Amino acid sequence: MALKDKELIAWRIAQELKDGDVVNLGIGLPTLVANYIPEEIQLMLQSENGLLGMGALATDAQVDPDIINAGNQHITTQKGASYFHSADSFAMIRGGHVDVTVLGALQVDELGNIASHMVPGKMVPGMGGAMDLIAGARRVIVAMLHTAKGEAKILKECSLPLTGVGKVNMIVTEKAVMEVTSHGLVLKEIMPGSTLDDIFATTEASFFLAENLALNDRKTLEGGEDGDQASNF
Amino acid sequence: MALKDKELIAWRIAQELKDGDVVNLGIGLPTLVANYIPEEIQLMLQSENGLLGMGALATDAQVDPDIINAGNQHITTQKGASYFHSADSFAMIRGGHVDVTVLGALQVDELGNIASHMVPGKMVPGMGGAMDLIAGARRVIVAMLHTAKGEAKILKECSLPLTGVGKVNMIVTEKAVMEVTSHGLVLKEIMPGSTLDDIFATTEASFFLAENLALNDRKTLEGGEDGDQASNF
Amino acid sequence: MNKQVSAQEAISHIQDGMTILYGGFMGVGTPKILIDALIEQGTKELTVIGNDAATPGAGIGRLISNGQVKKLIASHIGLNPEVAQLMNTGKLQVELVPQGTLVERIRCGGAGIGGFLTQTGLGTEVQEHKQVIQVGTQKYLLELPIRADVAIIRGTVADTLGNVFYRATTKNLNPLAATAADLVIVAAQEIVDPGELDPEKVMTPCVYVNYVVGGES
Amino acid sequence: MNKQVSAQEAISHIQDGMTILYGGFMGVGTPKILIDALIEQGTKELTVIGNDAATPGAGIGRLISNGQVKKLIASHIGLNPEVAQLMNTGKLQVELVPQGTLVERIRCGGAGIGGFLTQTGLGTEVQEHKQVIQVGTQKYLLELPIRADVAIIRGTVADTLGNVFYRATTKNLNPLAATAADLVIVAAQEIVDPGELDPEKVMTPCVYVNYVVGGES
Repeated sequence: MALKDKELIAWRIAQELKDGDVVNLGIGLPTLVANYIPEEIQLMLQSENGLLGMGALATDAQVDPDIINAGNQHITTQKGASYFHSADSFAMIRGGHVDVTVLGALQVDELGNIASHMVPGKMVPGMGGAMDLIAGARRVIVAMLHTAKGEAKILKECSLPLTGVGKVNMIVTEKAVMEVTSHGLVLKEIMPGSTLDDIFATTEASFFLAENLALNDRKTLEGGEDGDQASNF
Repeated sequence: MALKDKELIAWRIAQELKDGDVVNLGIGLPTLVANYIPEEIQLMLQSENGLLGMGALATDAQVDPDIINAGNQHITTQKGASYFHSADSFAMIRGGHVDVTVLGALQVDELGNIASHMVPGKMVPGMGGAMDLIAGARRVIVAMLHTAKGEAKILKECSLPLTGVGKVNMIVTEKAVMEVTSHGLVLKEIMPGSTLDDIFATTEASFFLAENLALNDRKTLEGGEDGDQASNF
Repeated sequence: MNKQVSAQEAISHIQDGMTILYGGFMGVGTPKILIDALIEQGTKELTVIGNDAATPGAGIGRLISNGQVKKLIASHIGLNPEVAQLMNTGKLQVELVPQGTLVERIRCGGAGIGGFLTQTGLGTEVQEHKQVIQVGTQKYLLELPIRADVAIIRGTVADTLGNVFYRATTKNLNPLAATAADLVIVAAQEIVDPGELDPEKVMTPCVYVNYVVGGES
Repeated sequence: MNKQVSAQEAISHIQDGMTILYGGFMGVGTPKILIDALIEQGTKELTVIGNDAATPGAGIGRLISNGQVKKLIASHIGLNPEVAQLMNTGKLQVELVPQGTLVERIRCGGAGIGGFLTQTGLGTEVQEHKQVIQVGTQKYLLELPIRADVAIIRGTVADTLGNVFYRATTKNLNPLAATAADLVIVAAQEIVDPGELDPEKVMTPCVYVNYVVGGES
């Protein structure tokens, strides 16, 4: 069930990507987005350790010890890939040359703030490249489960230390697709299997309903097609 | 006679260079230094347009249109040369990785200030890389004729717009070798053919005499050897 | 994602009054066929930003000679007497910037860096109108990023995706300028299919490039 | 100018209490034989600066496991639970820095740049104790350069002069760290004579390197 939810989130985010986009996928759930990229679009995956044009995970026979992604996985490369050092990699990221970054989060709030890098006293893994990606990518999409152990993660105000201030553009969970606007959060879509009541009950933040609020049909996913509703965005 | 003076200056400066040094030679007179580098030392010449390991000027048969130095001359490269873009080139310069830069000057003064890039209203060629070289090289040696049309160039205070503030370490002219110290200018050597009276008469700046003031013998140059006196420094 | 177009088509996006970053050092590494196309198109009132003014018959010097440039930002104009003359007669604005500062400002423009601290130019006329920032006991000038509407770039080999390799001393400003403009046009001596350019030799990853033009000499 | 020495000789210059920059990303590109030599030598109280803490059995993780490190400055320690434990029990100081800011600070250290302005970390805990500089309407953090006593670098091919090529994703911090230390030691998989390494592939020009060590795996 949890896996199904994550796949749904990954699939929905993949529909946001456009032909020619340069995309950086965070570790964990965001990585799954790569599995659902529509066949008709070509994009370049950037890995902050110094690679543009990341391919699929390497099979045992394909493993090259000198080639990993930022998640420490051995990977292959696309035709047209290039390598660069870390300063050039973050020049690309900070300079706005990455079109979309997809990141996990612990909390997101009404102002587009995101907390993703630590729980003081419990989990302090370090921010890695997340702060730079959030500050520099043209579009920041958060991929996360709607709640954690029953607790809301979409809040009025993040309580954990912030990883980025006012930079989140879109939040995709297994229940909802929300956009962050200058007026606040806007619920754009109700994900298949969820309801408006369910979203109200599990979201601490206030949010508006989009005029053309869409109800995603799980069949769209199962059919592997990009439904009308999803393509409104 | 003028050429002879310049060769003398170039020869004297070449004696300052040490095995393993990375050296940037400015356009014009400083370029001549390359002709007098003692055979027993190996150094790397840096060219700010993106080359470490510059060799001799290219013969007609050797010309490669993609390889020039900062003076727009076609050149050859040494074994072990490398190419890089301008930001990496000036990172090398500004970061203190160039041991010695030899630059021409219009004026130099008692505080180690240098004016080398413009005569307002008359000659405004631009500073090129001179300001960065002066700010960043570990040692700045000025190579210039002692006077210009009879006017002193070693002054109490530069009157032309400054190219660098307090950064000159040594001044070599056809008459004198001076060092810039925290106490002021120190005359270290009288160049062959010159006299202390001559230097006093043609220098506006005050200067001290070094305790071991040396008189360079022109024979040292003609014999092609590094004389005892010159090697005191 | 095939970015190959003709020089004319690429240059057609450049309009009067735009700001152009150009690669090259004394014309070596400046894209000749893009200058040709700009001269043919006759675009005017341009602000051009690059290392130097080359010579009257080379590189950006040709565009200046043809009266298409309103303003030049560069580190050196000493080998182009025509530029000095145009400047002295008020026909060309010239802004001179130390070379290392110029290239680093362009790098900042491409790298999303808001400025950098340098001691180059401290205590000289370069300091005028600039913030002086103190860190510990040291003073520095705050230098700000440079970006442009367009960058015109000369590559030795490019693939059709826009990855570029620059041979020998033709690198100079090219890979930096390619990061710092809204529209980036590369003229290449040789164009190859994706996968044919050694990834280890790519100095400009394709993400930076909008158009690739073949036939550069 | 032959810079080739043994790992032991090169590492003998590293003393207790020194600061070391290390190349590598999750251990990929960290010089194994130099870590071996440091463990053998037993140098203590080190401050190490690099991208991440790798894992307990890899890269810098081995030096930390061996109790030789007093302080770690990195962007990520999440895949090395031992580091979290040492940190929580007060046995290891850890300073976390955003990855892009860390690498740019190291670049500044090597490039003679006094600091740079970034929006990364603005409004977060990263902002603490830092100057906020306003340019126009935008606010930025002023981030300062990082330098170290020593850099330990892993190259794929080096020549005896100290020119280095780094293959694929082993580049990461290596060419940057190589510019920002007083003593730079490169462990290479292959050592060649000057002239045998393609000048177009050199990412670390020899001026930066003090010692070259062969036999890296």
